[in-house]
Amino acid sequence: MKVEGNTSFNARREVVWSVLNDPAQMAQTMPNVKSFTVQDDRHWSADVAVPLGLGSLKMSIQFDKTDERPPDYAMLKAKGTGVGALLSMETRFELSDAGNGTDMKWQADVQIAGPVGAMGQRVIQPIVNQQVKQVLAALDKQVQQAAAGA
Amino acid sequence: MEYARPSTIEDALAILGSNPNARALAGGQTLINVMKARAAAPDVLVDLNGLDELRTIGIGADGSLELGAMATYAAIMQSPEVHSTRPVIAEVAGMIADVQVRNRGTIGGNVCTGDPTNHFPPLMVALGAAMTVRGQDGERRVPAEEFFVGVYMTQAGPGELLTRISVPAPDGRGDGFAIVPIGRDGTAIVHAAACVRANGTIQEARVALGCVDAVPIRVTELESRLAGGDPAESAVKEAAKGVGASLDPPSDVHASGDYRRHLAEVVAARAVVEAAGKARR
Amino acid sequence: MQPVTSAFVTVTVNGTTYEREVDARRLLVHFLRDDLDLTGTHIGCDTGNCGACTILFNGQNVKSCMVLAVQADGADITTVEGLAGDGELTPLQKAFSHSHALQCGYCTPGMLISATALLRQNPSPTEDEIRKALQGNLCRCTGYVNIVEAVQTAAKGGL
Amino acid sequence: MSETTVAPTTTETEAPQKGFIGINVPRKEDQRLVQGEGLFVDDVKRHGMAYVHFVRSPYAHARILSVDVSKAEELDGVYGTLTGDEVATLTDPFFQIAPLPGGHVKDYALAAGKVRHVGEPVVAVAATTRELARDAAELVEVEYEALEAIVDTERAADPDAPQLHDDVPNNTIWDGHFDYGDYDGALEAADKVVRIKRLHFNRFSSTPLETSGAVVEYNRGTGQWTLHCNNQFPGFAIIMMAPALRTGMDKLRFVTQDIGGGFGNKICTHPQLVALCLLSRKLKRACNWTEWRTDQHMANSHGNERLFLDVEVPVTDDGLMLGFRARMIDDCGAYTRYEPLGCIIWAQVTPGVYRWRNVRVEFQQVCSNKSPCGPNRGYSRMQHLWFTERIMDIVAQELNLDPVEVRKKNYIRSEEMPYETPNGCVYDSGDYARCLDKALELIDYGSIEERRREAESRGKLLGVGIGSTLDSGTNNFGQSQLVNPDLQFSGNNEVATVKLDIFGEIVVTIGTTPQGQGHETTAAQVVADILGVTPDMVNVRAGHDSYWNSHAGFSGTYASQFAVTGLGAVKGAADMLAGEIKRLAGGVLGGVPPEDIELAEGFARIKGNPEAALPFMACGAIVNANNAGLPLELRDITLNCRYVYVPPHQVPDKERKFGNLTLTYATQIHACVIEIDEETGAYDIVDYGAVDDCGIRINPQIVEGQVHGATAHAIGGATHEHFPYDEQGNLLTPNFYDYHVPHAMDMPPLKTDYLESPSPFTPLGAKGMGEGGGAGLSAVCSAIQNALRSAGGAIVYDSCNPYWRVWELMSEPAKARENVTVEAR
Repeated sequence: MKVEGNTSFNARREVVWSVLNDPAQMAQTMPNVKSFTVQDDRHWSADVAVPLGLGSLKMSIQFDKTDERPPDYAMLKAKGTGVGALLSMETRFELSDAGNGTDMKWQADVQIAGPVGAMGQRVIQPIVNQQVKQVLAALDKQVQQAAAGA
Repeated sequence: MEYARPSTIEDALAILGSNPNARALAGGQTLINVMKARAAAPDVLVDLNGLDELRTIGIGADGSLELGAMATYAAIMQSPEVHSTRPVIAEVAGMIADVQVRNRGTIGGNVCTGDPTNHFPPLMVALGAAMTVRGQDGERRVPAEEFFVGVYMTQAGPGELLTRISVPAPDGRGDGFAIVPIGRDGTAIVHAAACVRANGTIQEARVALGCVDAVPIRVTELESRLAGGDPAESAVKEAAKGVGASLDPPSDVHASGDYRRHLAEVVAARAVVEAAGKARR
Repeated sequence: MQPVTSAFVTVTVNGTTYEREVDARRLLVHFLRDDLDLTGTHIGCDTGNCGACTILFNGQNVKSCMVLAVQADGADITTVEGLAGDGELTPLQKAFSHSHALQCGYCTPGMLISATALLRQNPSPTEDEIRKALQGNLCRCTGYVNIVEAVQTAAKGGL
Repeated sequence: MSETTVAPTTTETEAPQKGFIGINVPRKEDQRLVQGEGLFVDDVKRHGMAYVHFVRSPYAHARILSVDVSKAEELDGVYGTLTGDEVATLTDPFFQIAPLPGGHVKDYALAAGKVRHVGEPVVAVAATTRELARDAAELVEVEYEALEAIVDTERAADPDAPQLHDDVPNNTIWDGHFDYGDYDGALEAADKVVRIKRLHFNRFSSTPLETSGAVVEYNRGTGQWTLHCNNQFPGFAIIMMAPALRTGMDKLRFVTQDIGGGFGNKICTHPQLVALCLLSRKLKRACNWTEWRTDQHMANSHGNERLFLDVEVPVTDDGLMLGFRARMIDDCGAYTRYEPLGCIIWAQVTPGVYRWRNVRVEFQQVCSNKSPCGPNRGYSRMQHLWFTERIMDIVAQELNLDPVEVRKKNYIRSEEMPYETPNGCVYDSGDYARCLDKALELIDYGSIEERRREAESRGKLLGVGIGSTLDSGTNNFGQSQLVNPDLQFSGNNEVATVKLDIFGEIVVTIGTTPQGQGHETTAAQVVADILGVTPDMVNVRAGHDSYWNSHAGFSGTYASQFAVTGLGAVKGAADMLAGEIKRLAGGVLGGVPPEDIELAEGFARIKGNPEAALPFMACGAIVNANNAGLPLELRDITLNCRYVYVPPHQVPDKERKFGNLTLTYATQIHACVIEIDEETGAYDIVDYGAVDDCGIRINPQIVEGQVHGATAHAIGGATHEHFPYDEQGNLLTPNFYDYHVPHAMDMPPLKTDYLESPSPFTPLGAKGMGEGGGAGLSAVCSAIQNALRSAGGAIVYDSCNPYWRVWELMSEPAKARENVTVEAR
């Protein structure tokens, strides 16, 4: 499933870039991170619990940055495994200046398989949309904090 | 997995509060299936079936319909209180799944599951219901519109329980519900609920759509176009035009996003026409 | 009451009272089939849709795959094995055979229980009421034609 | 090989007098089934039995890098595991029906090296309980390297598409050319040519309510496995399994009793059965496997998906269609378990019910990263017959021909029976036009236009549709040689034994594996009439057990043949027994010739002298327990008669792909009326008529039950039942949440009628039946197209039409119409 969109940040491109490429800051944007390990600046992993009303979905996710052109383009691959679900995601974003702020054009290709996928085909898209919204909101918060600190 | 069947709400809340991965078990008609698939694995299951106080259906002092969260669909279908106040709730309960599920499934479970195809979330939003959520620190009332947070997520958070749903007295308003299901009375593809006050013209309308987003969507644009307008079918259909364009519904095996946009307009209009027809002049 | 991982339950099934210790996560249908050896109650899906596991639970028809065995503590249950008393088939059972309302027979136990529940509540249902009452019981053999006819026959006083 | 096929010899054996044959005898099976006392596979229990759960692939296509079962095996209560590597060591790949290169497919009980569809079993885990086995399965660690998946049928054969199997280039399992009559001449003679770019037959399955399963025990002393299972074609399973397990056929004892529906979907369970054989031997205990519904949807047999491309139909001005040309691509999923037999089975009904003499087909079968296909009620013919009926309706619409008249014009006529089709099949009997008239009567066709106007006033578009099937039964397995000339299969057979025991008990065994077809009852009816008793007095053993030795190579219950092969065997054995009883009684009663003995009311008596009678009990006792006084010439009598029915088949002509491929061709003509909501595309079937002609009906009620059930499958398949996949190969309808099968409210009331055109080629004049549902699929598609005539005239191009598709046809009719062109000559 592909989701994409445009998001604007009220911060300079370098600030946004630095947040997006800092695993520790990115960890703040993810749902219920239980643990987070940075292998190097292109590889990190996280244990998360995606909250669902019926229970939360525990997953170990490995992130690999596969391509980047600082300070405006990067591509990330994520592979998650958990009981009942298998996640794979490919995300790209492209930053451009927009006045004093920054525009981010993003797209993600998300695949969910396993029993969770089987149970919830009809709700996966809304769930993904919702998680994306939350990640973007958290990202905006991180960017604001970074901009304030800068 | 552990299991507890508390006999008081306090005990239930205490257990729910003691483990973040504890879940309330109401009718179990969704949760147990999800557990079978191992798509969810709660550590503790807190069975609410021992809490008879949550099963009551009554009329409040202000004429509101007070539905205990553990009222089953079957009980709602047979309740004189429901029939005398908001009969649409009984009608909709009768469309859910099948007899066996209606014998065990509860209205609280239906709204707390928050599956986008569930019937009650849009209905409760359209009727302007209020949800009483209780935690160990006390209880609060959440308007239905704010209650639904996401797929399978509501304002009743970990450690909390939805205890009661209060539906305002009809006060002359009429209610309607329209659905396009898969087959007859099957899973919803799109549904809509409406609550209309009309007196020759539509004075006030509340309309909510289901299956077009993670949560029920109240279509305020349509509501304002309807206000003051003609309740005739053609006029309502005209007003419903454009509702689809404002939505971003999911695509799945049962419908494309575009088809849902189209159906949303059709069922919204049908629900409004039905509601207007039932409004007391 | 503190949470437990297993519990003793006392359940009356078809008039016999059983006491058993069950895991908290055990489904009632597995308890009936595997612990009590009442294999007449069948399983046809994992999602609560098919109704093959339908039983009477305190007089109401429910799907035993969506009830935990621990929840049945104190319950009075009737399964298909308990319908015919003393070998005499019920009017519904006779009508099912007479109208050829079963082929492979896999849905039949659940179907009979739902039909039994219907006729107790509504002794002379219309065809639409019968179909609505059996909506939760899938049959892949009969197209429901003869099942509806059998319920009508039983309602009209049987054979 | 002769130039034309000769029709099978007309059967002239003495027809049993009609006593119980032809009446609605209540089913023997019902007594146990209505009381929950049937014995289905998951009801079988053994001491210390292990419960098996399969770890399945979450990927549609991936290389298996590593499998680690150590954590699973450490879990308390786990008996052990079985991995793909073990399977690849202990067994050989299953025998392949396809010639090379399709025959290069290597198919094992568990994935070895690679997974090729989501849900493919990778590891088997056995534990003390079902839930523990699942717990342990979650601890199995499998590392995969994901590969690109191919799910699109049309793209599968592209040279750049990912390849599933080594040495199977272009994912092409089989391709072949079928050319009958003079297609070029027909094109020349046509006044108009109708062309249809693309028609698509959807993947779906009859999804029997009981999933697959088995309890397998291994006897270490004898090396024999006993498989209590619900496999519906043990003959086939054993042929597949014994070589794979490197054992003899007799080491696999198949036992079935009650089976909760099969519909073909329970033919290809041999991979799981092999895994259970290995596990039960390894763990030294009985192993139970009961498939989960979700697994059944993801990894059990699906019905074949088929594309019909570049269809061309030459038509004369008076509406006579001269044949057709098409390119067909059949998608069999990840493995060839029964395939590529589907590449020939359709040819049993090449022109459908029509007099089309000129046919040219390019047929190709591809594999893809989806669940393997297998027989599904109406196997391979349903797809093809749907195609013929789509041709009929589309041509009728484009040329403005009356859908009833044009059918009658093109139908094969009753006076032409037996009718040889262009590819040498011999339709035995039937009257299609009369069946159509009866079907139209059932739906009150005369009032359709009036009802159409009335529906319009309610915002509904009313449509009427017609469909047909030929339920071809009693396979000639020689057709397998048309896909692979090296195969050594032909003909067919079935076995029955009938014996008279010491106390006069009549016991019948059959090689079949019934799943609700009432074999115990109909067999008893046939035997009762021959032996002059009542069906109550005939004990037909329930189910199948290879220990009974009442089976043959093709034994099983599949492909519409019981009334011919099963009952043919029963009749043969009963006739033999009747002969023995008559000889015995004649001898005992003082040297009366057997032809002067009649069997009635449980006695063998001298005709015209009912006082001179020997009760069956005496017959049984004399032969079995008191035979010292028998004269020598009667001592060959055993009263235990085994008969193998072998239908009169011939080996087809491999060069020309020509010959009679089945013995009987039962007819179904269905008609239905639907109403489409013009605002939403949602629709209801409001009237339905089904007419069946399967020759002599042994038990009309059972026949009618089959008609109902097959129709329900057709309606499900035409409306909501489908197995769509996303681009990554995830099945989107993996259980009954999203896979909507018709429930009691969805099904319209079905009206039925019948015709009895006896088959001249079968022992009882009966024809196999039960798979005629395809008529309903066509009828629903036909009705939808008919309803849409006033809404832009879209053509229905897909076999499955959920509401969203109907809405698309309504809102963009031009898009669907682009699919069709008419060329005037």
